[in-house]
Amino acid sequence: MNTEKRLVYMDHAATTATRVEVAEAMVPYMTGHFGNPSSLYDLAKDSREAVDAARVQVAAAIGAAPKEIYFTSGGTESDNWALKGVAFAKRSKGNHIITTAVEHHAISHTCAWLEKQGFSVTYLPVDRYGMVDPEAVEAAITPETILISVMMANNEIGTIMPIAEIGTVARKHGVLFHTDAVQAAGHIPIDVQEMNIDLLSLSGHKFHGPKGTGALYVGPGVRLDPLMHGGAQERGRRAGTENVPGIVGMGMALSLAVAEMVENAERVTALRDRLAAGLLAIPETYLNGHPQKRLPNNVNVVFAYIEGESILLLLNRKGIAASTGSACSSASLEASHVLMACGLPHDVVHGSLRLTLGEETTEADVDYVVAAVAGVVQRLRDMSPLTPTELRSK
Amino acid sequence: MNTEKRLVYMDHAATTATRVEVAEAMVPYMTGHFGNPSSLYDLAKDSREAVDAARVQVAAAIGAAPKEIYFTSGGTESDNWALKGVAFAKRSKGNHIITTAVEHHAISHTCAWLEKQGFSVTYLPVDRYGMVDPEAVEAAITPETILISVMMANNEIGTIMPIAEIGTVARKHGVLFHTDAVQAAGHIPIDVQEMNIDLLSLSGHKFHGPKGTGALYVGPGVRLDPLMHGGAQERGRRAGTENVPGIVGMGMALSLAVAEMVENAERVTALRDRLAAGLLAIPETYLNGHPQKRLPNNVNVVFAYIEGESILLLLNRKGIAASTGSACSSASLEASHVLMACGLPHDVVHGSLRLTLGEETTEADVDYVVAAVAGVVQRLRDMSPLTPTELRSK
Amino acid sequence: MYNEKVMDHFEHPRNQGVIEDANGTGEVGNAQCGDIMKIYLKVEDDVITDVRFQTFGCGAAVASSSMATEMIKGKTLAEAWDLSNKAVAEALEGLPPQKLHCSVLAEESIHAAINDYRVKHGLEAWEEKGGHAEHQH
Amino acid sequence: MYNEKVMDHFEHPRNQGVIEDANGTGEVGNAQCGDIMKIYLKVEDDVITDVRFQTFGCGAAVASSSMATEMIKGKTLAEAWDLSNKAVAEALEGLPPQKLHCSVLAEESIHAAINDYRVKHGLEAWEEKGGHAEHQH
Ligand SMILES: Cc1ncc(COP(=O)(O)O)c(C=O)c1O
Ligand SMILES: Cc1ncc(COP(=O)(O)O)c(C=O)c1O
Repeated sequence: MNTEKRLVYMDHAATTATRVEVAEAMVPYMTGHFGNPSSLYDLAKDSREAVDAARVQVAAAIGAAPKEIYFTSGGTESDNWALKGVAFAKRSKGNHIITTAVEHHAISHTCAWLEKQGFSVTYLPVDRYGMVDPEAVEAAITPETILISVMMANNEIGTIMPIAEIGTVARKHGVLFHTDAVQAAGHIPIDVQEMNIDLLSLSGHKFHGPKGTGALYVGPGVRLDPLMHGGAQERGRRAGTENVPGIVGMGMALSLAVAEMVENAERVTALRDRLAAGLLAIPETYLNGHPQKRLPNNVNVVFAYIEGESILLLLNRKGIAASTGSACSSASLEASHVLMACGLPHDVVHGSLRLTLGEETTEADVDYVVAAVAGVVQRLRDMSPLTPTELRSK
Repeated sequence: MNTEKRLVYMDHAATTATRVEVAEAMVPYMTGHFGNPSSLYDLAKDSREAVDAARVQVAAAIGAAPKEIYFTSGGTESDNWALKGVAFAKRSKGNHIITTAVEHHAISHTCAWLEKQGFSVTYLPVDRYGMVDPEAVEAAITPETILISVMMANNEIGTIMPIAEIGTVARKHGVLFHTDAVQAAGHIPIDVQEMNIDLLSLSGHKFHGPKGTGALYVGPGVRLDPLMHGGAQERGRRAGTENVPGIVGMGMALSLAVAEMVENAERVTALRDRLAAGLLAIPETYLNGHPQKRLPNNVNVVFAYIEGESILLLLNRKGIAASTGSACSSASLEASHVLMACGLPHDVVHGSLRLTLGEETTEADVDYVVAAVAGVVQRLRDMSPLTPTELRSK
Repeated sequence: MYNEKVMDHFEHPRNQGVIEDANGTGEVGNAQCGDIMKIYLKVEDDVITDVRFQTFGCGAAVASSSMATEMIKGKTLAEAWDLSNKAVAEALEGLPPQKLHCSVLAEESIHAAINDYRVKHGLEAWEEKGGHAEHQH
Repeated sequence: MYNEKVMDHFEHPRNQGVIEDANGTGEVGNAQCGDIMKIYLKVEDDVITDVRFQTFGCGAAVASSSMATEMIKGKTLAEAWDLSNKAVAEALEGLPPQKLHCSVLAEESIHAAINDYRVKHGLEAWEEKGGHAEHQH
């Protein structure tokens, strides 16, 4: 239990609260305009128009045309659909997929499953900042390559990938390019045209929209098998009765996030840098991810000699909600594959802490968190058999 | 536009309004208890407990254990997961699937896709009432058979399938048995144990729960590949950040529906029979589906000489929301495969009308609809070149 | 789904009914596909003085029949023959793509009725231009 | 995730620290797996008169160290040897399944410390019963 009054939510990369105005906009589509958009009667018209309007909002946020947006149940579905959809549709053309070693599990586990189905997957390495080299992408392309999937921004360390450069490479070789923009949307500018993106995944709850909503952008001429077979919804490409309230909420949340993006990013970047500086003042603390090319709201550090889950538990007592890449906090008991891919040694990888800020984060929050983390780290270092004497208290 | 004041919603099989108390119960999990259930901090605990409670509610509604319930994004996902999940997991054991000719497209189109992947599918015929014969199911089993999928109740004609008998057959032969209970749940009693069901699909918005929610029951010992690969949510079987508000709403709606089921079914059955009798008094009108073994809220009739879409459009003007199996009203321009499978001739299949009642339907609604339909049918018959003279006005 | 113009013609169909002493009739479509149109013409001195229709079909089919009959009333047979399905759809201010075939039916049923008149009157049937490849139902 | 008892021992660990003049110490685990436990024993007349631990690890690891040290304080070496990981987990009123290995570490680190004492004092090291197949980390 949190023994402080204060609650500082610094896990915006995990999920965000639905904006109150978004939730309010959704409710009428639950209880009132509840019609199935595919139906013929007037009640359905409200739903249909609401879905169309949300499609326009989502499309505008990424420089796409409305008809290129397909609503899904989340980032995971969008990722699964993009990969499996293209893989099965292009099977006769080739069986090779290129991705990176730092993708979200929604990509990497899907790739692993596709390998079991006979596809071959290249997991490109990254540098110490978690960055993939566009030249490495190009070098990995073979005549069998049907898809390149590289995330736009990393969910753990915030590193922003060279998406436009990879898009150019993909287009040059006529290979489809998918990007998982779940962490990027609403935080950094996205333009599917300029970046030569063929498929792009979004997840509503990462930008103060509703959970259980997502979208896949599918560019002109891209063929992919459905992941959800059934009714003719979403122009026959994604079956299932439309989640009208969710779609309405997602469209609204994304258009608000994009409208406020520049202003928010500036403010949050300043807080992020203040937070990072405060934490890096703790001895033997290192920044994970790229020092500049990172999401405005992401701080990820590693503290030598201590373990992340204990850090989180003690921070929770101080009302701070955060995240770690420690194996001990993951259901699989595996340490973050992202930090490992960045070359962090096994024996410090467990000591990571991710703090992801939000629009409501204040300078006072940041200072409170820095002080709290410093205390917690010292306390755990005092308890650890690994801590060198000079870092112990007294 | 509806030119009457009155609004009579008779399309409950398409979707239902979310109950007001359900929508109200969901909102706090959007804006307040918004934590990601997988996280460690206190905020996540509320979400986790809410999801657990909903799992208990859903399990109780179908005689399952909570750990056998997996939340999904809807009936379509549950159906796709059950079929593809078992097919890919059991590929080495066999490649044969048995289903019926009257399944929802979420099943039949998934089967068609699996055929493209090398599986072989038997689509069992049905009798004129849309009923499949359990002996035919048994006869179709081969050593290659890995799955039987038969819907519990048909979404168009309301026919209730002999699920317990098919369950017995499946168990006897050691073949997995899936049932699409999307239309049945909350309307007729379900017991996965007694009925020997291994997998069962649910969809939240069919029983006054939220759209974009569903569940798959997976019985003990059933292995299936995930459809959604990614994070370790839902005990590693269904990835994706949990739609906590949706899950809360679905659990609550289903437990309310089941609590009120007996009473509602009795009332609605009486209204259904009154409606059917009223409509069948119109000349050359025939009932589709089984006369007794049908959902309490389903009436489906066919009127000779006229077409369904025009019926719907005119009924809409009278404030009546209904549905048809006419090709003209479907995006694919194909007439209802269900009515065709029941042996309806091509030239009357377009004249079908489905009316599905709800808890709020009144006797006055029924009488209003009967009168309205009679008028509409006459008007369209007067317009049709097919109508015999004796059925024309004047 | 349908615009107001279509709905108006569907709900208040012009020229619906039968001409008992029609001197040209044409019927196209079939019940299996879900739409049949029958056109009755009263032709005097090569001019269509009256026209009626009966239609089995969806909203677009009824509206197309209604609009098409309005458009050929008072026209010469040659003028009526030249009425294209495109013109009917445009006069209706657009039809949903999957419903365009209904306007094709209207054109075809008028052609059938005109040729029925011509053949009955010892004239040669006019030939379809064959440009209806888009007719799919 | 953790019950209150576990959280109490995690937040207020008993016996945390070092015994400068320990006559038995044991360390198990490794940083790669994310947990290391080190036990310091002060043994007098075959009785554990003082015990301390240092732990690098998660909440369950710290709580298990705390509880296990509480449970062996004042006990004879033979009694302490018989402390099973199951007993530690039970005393904590349960650990999440994926965290049971932490209680195994506690048992093993105590065994290591006891054998360190025994070997240093010219006694034979006791043998593990080999029943820790479940230890997976
Ligand atoms: C980069 C990335 N991709 C995909 C996902 C999956 O999104 P969701 O959990 O909404 O399905 C997430 C979030 O968990 C993510 O951060
Ligand atoms: C029998 C049946 N199965 C599956 C579905 C699909 O459910 P959903 O549209 O909620 O995904 C429906 C409803 O459309 C249905 O009636």
